[in-house]
Amino acid sequence: MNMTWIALIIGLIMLIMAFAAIYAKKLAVAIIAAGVVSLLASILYLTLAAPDVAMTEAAIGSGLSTIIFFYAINKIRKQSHD
Amino acid sequence: MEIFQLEYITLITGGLLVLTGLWGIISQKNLIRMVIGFSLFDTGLHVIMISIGYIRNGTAPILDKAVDKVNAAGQIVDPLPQALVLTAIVIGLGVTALMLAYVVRLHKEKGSLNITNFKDLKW
Amino acid sequence: MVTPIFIIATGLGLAFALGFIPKKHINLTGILSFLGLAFMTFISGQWLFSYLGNNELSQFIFTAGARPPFAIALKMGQAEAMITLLINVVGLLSAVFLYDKLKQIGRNAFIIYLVLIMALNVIVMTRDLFNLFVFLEITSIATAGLMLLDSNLKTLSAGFKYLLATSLIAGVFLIGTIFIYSFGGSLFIDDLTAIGMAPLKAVSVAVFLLMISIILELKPFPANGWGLDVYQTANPGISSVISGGTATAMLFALYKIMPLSTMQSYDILIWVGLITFLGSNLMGLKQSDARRLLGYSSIGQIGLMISIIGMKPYIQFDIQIILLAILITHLMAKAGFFWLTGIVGNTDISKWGMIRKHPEMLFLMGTFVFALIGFPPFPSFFGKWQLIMELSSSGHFLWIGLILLGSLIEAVYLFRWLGYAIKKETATQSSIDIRPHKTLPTIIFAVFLYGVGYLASFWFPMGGSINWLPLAFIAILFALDFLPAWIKNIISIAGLSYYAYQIIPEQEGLYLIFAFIFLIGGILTLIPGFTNKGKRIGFYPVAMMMFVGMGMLIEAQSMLEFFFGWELMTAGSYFLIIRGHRSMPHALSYMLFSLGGAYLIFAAFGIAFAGSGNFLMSGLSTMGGLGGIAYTLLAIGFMTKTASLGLHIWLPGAHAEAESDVSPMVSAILLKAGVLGLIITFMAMGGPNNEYTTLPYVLGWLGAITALVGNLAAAFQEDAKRLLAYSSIGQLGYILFALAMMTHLGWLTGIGYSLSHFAYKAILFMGIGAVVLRLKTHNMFEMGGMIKKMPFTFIAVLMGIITLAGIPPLIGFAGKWLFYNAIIEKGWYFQGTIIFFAGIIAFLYCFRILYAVFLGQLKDEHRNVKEAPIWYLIPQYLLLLSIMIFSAKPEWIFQPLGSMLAPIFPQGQLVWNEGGTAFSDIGYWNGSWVMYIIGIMFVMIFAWLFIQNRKPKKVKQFNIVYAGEKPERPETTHMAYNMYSGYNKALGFITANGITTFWNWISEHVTAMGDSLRKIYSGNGQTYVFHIILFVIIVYLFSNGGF
Amino acid sequence: MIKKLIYILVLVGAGIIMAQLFAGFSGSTELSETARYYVESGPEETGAANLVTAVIVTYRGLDTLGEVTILFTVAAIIAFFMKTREQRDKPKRRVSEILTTGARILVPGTMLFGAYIFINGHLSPGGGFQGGAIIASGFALMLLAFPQANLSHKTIRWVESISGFSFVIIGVLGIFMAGGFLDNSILPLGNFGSLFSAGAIPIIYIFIGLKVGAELSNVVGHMHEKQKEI
Repeated sequence: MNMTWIALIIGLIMLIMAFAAIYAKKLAVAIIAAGVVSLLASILYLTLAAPDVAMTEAAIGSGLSTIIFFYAINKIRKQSHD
Repeated sequence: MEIFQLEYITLITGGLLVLTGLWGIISQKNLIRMVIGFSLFDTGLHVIMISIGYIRNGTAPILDKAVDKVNAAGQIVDPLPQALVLTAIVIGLGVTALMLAYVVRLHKEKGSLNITNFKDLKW
Repeated sequence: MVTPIFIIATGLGLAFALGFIPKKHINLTGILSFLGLAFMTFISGQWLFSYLGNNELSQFIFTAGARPPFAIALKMGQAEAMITLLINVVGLLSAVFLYDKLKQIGRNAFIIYLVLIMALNVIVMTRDLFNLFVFLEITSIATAGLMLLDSNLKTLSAGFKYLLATSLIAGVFLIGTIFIYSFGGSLFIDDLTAIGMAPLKAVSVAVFLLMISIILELKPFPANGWGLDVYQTANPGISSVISGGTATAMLFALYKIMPLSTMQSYDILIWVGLITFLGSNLMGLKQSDARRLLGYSSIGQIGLMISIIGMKPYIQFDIQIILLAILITHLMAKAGFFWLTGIVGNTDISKWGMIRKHPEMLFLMGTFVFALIGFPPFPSFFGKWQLIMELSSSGHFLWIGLILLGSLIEAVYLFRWLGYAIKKETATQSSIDIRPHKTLPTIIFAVFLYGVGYLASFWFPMGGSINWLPLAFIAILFALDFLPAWIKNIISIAGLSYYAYQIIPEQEGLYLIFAFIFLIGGILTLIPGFTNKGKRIGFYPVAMMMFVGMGMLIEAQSMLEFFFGWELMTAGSYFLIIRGHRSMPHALSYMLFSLGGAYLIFAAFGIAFAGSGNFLMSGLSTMGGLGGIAYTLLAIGFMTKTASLGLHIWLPGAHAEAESDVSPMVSAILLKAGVLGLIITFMAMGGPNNEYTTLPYVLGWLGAITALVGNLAAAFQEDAKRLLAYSSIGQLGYILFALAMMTHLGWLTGIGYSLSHFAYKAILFMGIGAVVLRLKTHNMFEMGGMIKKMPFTFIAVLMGIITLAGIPPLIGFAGKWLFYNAIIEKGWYFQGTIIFFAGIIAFLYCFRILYAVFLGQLKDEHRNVKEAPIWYLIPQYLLLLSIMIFSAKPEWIFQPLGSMLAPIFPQGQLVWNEGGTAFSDIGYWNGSWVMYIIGIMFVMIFAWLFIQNRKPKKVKQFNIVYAGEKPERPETTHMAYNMYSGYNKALGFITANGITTFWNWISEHVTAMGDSLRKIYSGNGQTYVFHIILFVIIVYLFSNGGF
Repeated sequence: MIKKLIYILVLVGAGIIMAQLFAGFSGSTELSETARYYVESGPEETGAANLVTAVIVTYRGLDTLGEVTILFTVAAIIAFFMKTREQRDKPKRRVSEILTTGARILVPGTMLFGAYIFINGHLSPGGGFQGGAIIASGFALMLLAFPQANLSHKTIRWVESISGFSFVIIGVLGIFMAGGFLDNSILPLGNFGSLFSAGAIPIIYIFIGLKVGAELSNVVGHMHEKQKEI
């Protein structure tokens, strides 16, 4: 029962974060919000007895993916300045 | 059947994430936000998949002292969806990275991130 | 045997290993890639070979030492071997085509290319759903990468849309997959089909998602904007891989997962496929970008194949074979076509006239167009044939209609394009890239198409009975096209003579008559060809194609052979017609009417097959319950060739603008193929007293009106050849009318007319053609006085006119006499009056052409005109001789004809006495005596005139007596100009171009519809994503009848 | 506004379809036949304690090969975009001392950690992908700290190629020496639960780890370098 409540709360936060990721004014915020969704997802995976997936999601979904997003917007910013 | 179960909660969360992602893709004009929408869509899919593989009160599919070979079948969750999701996550990263690379190049060509500006091909 | 795993190992291992090779050794990279692709091709080839030889069972290849469903298994059966072979061949050849491009981009390009081809192979072979997902993703990523071979804004935005769409589609597939696993406990397709999942709603939804996502990968209309952009912008080499390789693999994947679903889902495929086929082709109508057009066509064809997969439950014949035939054709023709767009280098289809400078490229293009439309001898012809027959047997006429309609629409834009290439003048500089690595793959596929067509004929019932020898002859003629025209002319005449020698002796009855018209006529009309200097590139093969096609009509035992011959003839005549000056639009409309007609015939054959259960021509007489419809379809179909009113608008232009020696071929001979068809139809209906009385009655009226309108329009023409062309419409109206009477005398008249029309129309077109050749104009008001310069031609034309007009003593009069006898006997007085009136009008144009061309004054600029070339005169006089003989001894022809008809129409025969006098119920007539008497009268009158007019007054050239009227334009001074303006005022309304307007209206509206349809492709990638989601929902709603 | 409404309606439709799918799912309480096989025969057949690893590397090795291929392809494609790269001299960006020092300590540690994860993939959670991703993160960190670091594409490429090629070769060896493509029992299965066990799984996972690490680093590197592009 405990786990279920945790999952419910995490799920709610994930959805809020997902909307934040779509509607955040600043792109950087949006990207971070998307990263948070991934991170929360990895917690969900842990509760679902999937440590391997949780690790992957944390490393890739919220880690690398976010980095790449940031590289991309950095790059775009540079392009618009020129 | 009771809906208030771990796997249902996560399943529905995943489903809503998928829809949110779709919403992001079709409602946002900004290319980067569309890609974010796609990555949400992907995450939602993965959550759904893991939920499907969950066995009530199961443990991780790793055999060790706590879970021995003989009784494992009754204790652990389904390893297959986990394996699939692992693959899918990496694929998702690949696709996202490629999309972003495209976005960067598109921006370079036209100086805009608005998808409505890329309508050179039609009819 | 090399295990198919090595396809993967080679593709991937090589892709990874290419990284070891330093950048500067790019050629080594390239060579290794080719070797890898070739090895992959070899593996699938040898598997296919082993299946073909030994009928082995399909093999599963297990990975990881465990059996499925626990580990991923691949399957290599006959179908898989075939499909992977096709994909690998396209991959290999496209790599050759792309060689310089790949090399320019470097190692990574080769790597991605290898990965793509490997992934397509796995999509075909894998039996595991998730594995399918992984390789779908690889395909879409690799494709998105290869889009960048030509890196510009367009490819970038197309690539992004593609990536977005396919990733989303893959996501849908993934949802379906995981739920299937949840419900079925397995990912192994064969397992899932074997255990059969619970009939739950959720299960069917999961299967639906799998199916719809594969369908989406196949770019169904209208959720396919992203796919079109890719076709349009990708390098042609890549487009050909997408169209040939990717689509093939996806189709196979669809075929593979269909057993998971319910029967209902098959219907979804049918409708999605058919709507795609129609919609896509409609939108192609207004498209001017070559590659996008090919994209539309590709999507359409793939839609057709989707629907065929869906038709599996309704078809008894092995669906794989039908699919394969259509698939191979589409794959090779489309890949070849895409390469061709890379070779030509201009994507505006109206600029493709530049291709003319390279006839061999034109040949390739023609091959691809005809293959795509499904003409013989290409495999799709047989595939479509069997498909229509099967659908007809199971009573699905709506689908048949949609398929044929879609094919016709596809033909519109492809033939318009081909027309541009053959005829349209273009100012653009030629920039055709004929480096061997570009042309070689294209040529290989064109050759393959013919070869596979030959093989494919043996896959289908009755296909084996097709006589391929004449087609081989045509192929040889194509190969010998570099020779001078006269050599080819000799070869052609010799070949045709041999063919005639082979078939004519075997014929009897009416077929003999038509065999004679088609083949002997063919030989005669080839003779004028000796006047041509130079090479006359492309003429002989297509002329032979037409004659051989007509020969096959005669030879045909089965409906398949008949249709084969019919289509071959249509193709050949199209090329003959389009050769003419200014013939582009006429050839197009000729082709469209012919195809439309051919499809009606096709559908009727389908009904006959359904009714009789066999393919023999005799099956036409056992139609079953749909006989009335079938015979109507047949009649309309054949009337497109005889150019009956309403279906005639192609004829005047096509015949008039054709080359001088082509006009007699297409007028005197080709039209008779339609007559033969009508005769076959009427015979199948069951002779004089059949149950279908309405059809002949309506056709009788139609024939009468056609005769009137044709003759009237002929009288108002300024163009000599156009006059003759309209006269053909009128004459064919007589024939239709006569045949429709369904009496002995009627048929005697009709067939007699067919023979005499053949003779005199050949004479007239050759005669007038020779005049046109000499004077370089068609306008009668620019002619005159040719009697002095071309007396021999004049005599021939005069005799031809006399025959035509039915003036005694020549055989035309016999025709008239028979005709009125028949009409009176039948009691069709109203129609008869019209025919009679039409006959009077015929005098008007007969006089006009004789007068305006040969009599009157010689124009100044024509002083040095010579007599027609001897090669024109020889056949004319040969024909004239036969007219004379039969005029003198009509019993020689009418008596045997009568006995041929006796078995069909035993009542109302002519009775002949010893002296050659024919007795009907109403009167009698003796051809020889008529000849003698008229001869004597002629001599007397001529003598009298000669004596009276020994001193005729010569009128000066410009001494025109116009009673104070000032001529506005020079031609108005010519008597022949606007000769029958008075009649025109009185009767011209009959010839008003209402019918042309009607057809124009139809074509405009269809085009406009296509144009407004394609507005959904706004170019916005986001909209396309929305289309995809919407498509899923709408199809879901339809298949479920709600949520 | 109407457009938005249509979009919402369509998403509701999609939601209904998905809900129908979910409705058929009744939380599982026991393993499917396939999963049962993995649990019961997996340890014997593959010798791996981590069943997810056993599935990924062995039973569904072809998927994994495909997945590695995807990353490889993506890296190659992103390299396409780099075709126009020209100069490398850019004004130095100021990087804080803390970051560089931190990175000096963290980067080798991260890399080692990544390696540890993929070497132990058959025993504990984690494996080639996670390890590879961690290595790539380390790499990204390094680029952050030392933007001028001249990452050797050549080295990365060699690592990528060797590991990928070896993966395929090991797979092919499976055909000849064991039950089929990618069968891990070409090497002795060893002592269940120990580091040197599970046949070829650790080797394959090492290659996967190296390859994924190299590919992701390549992607990161390219995305990073693109900043210098203009």
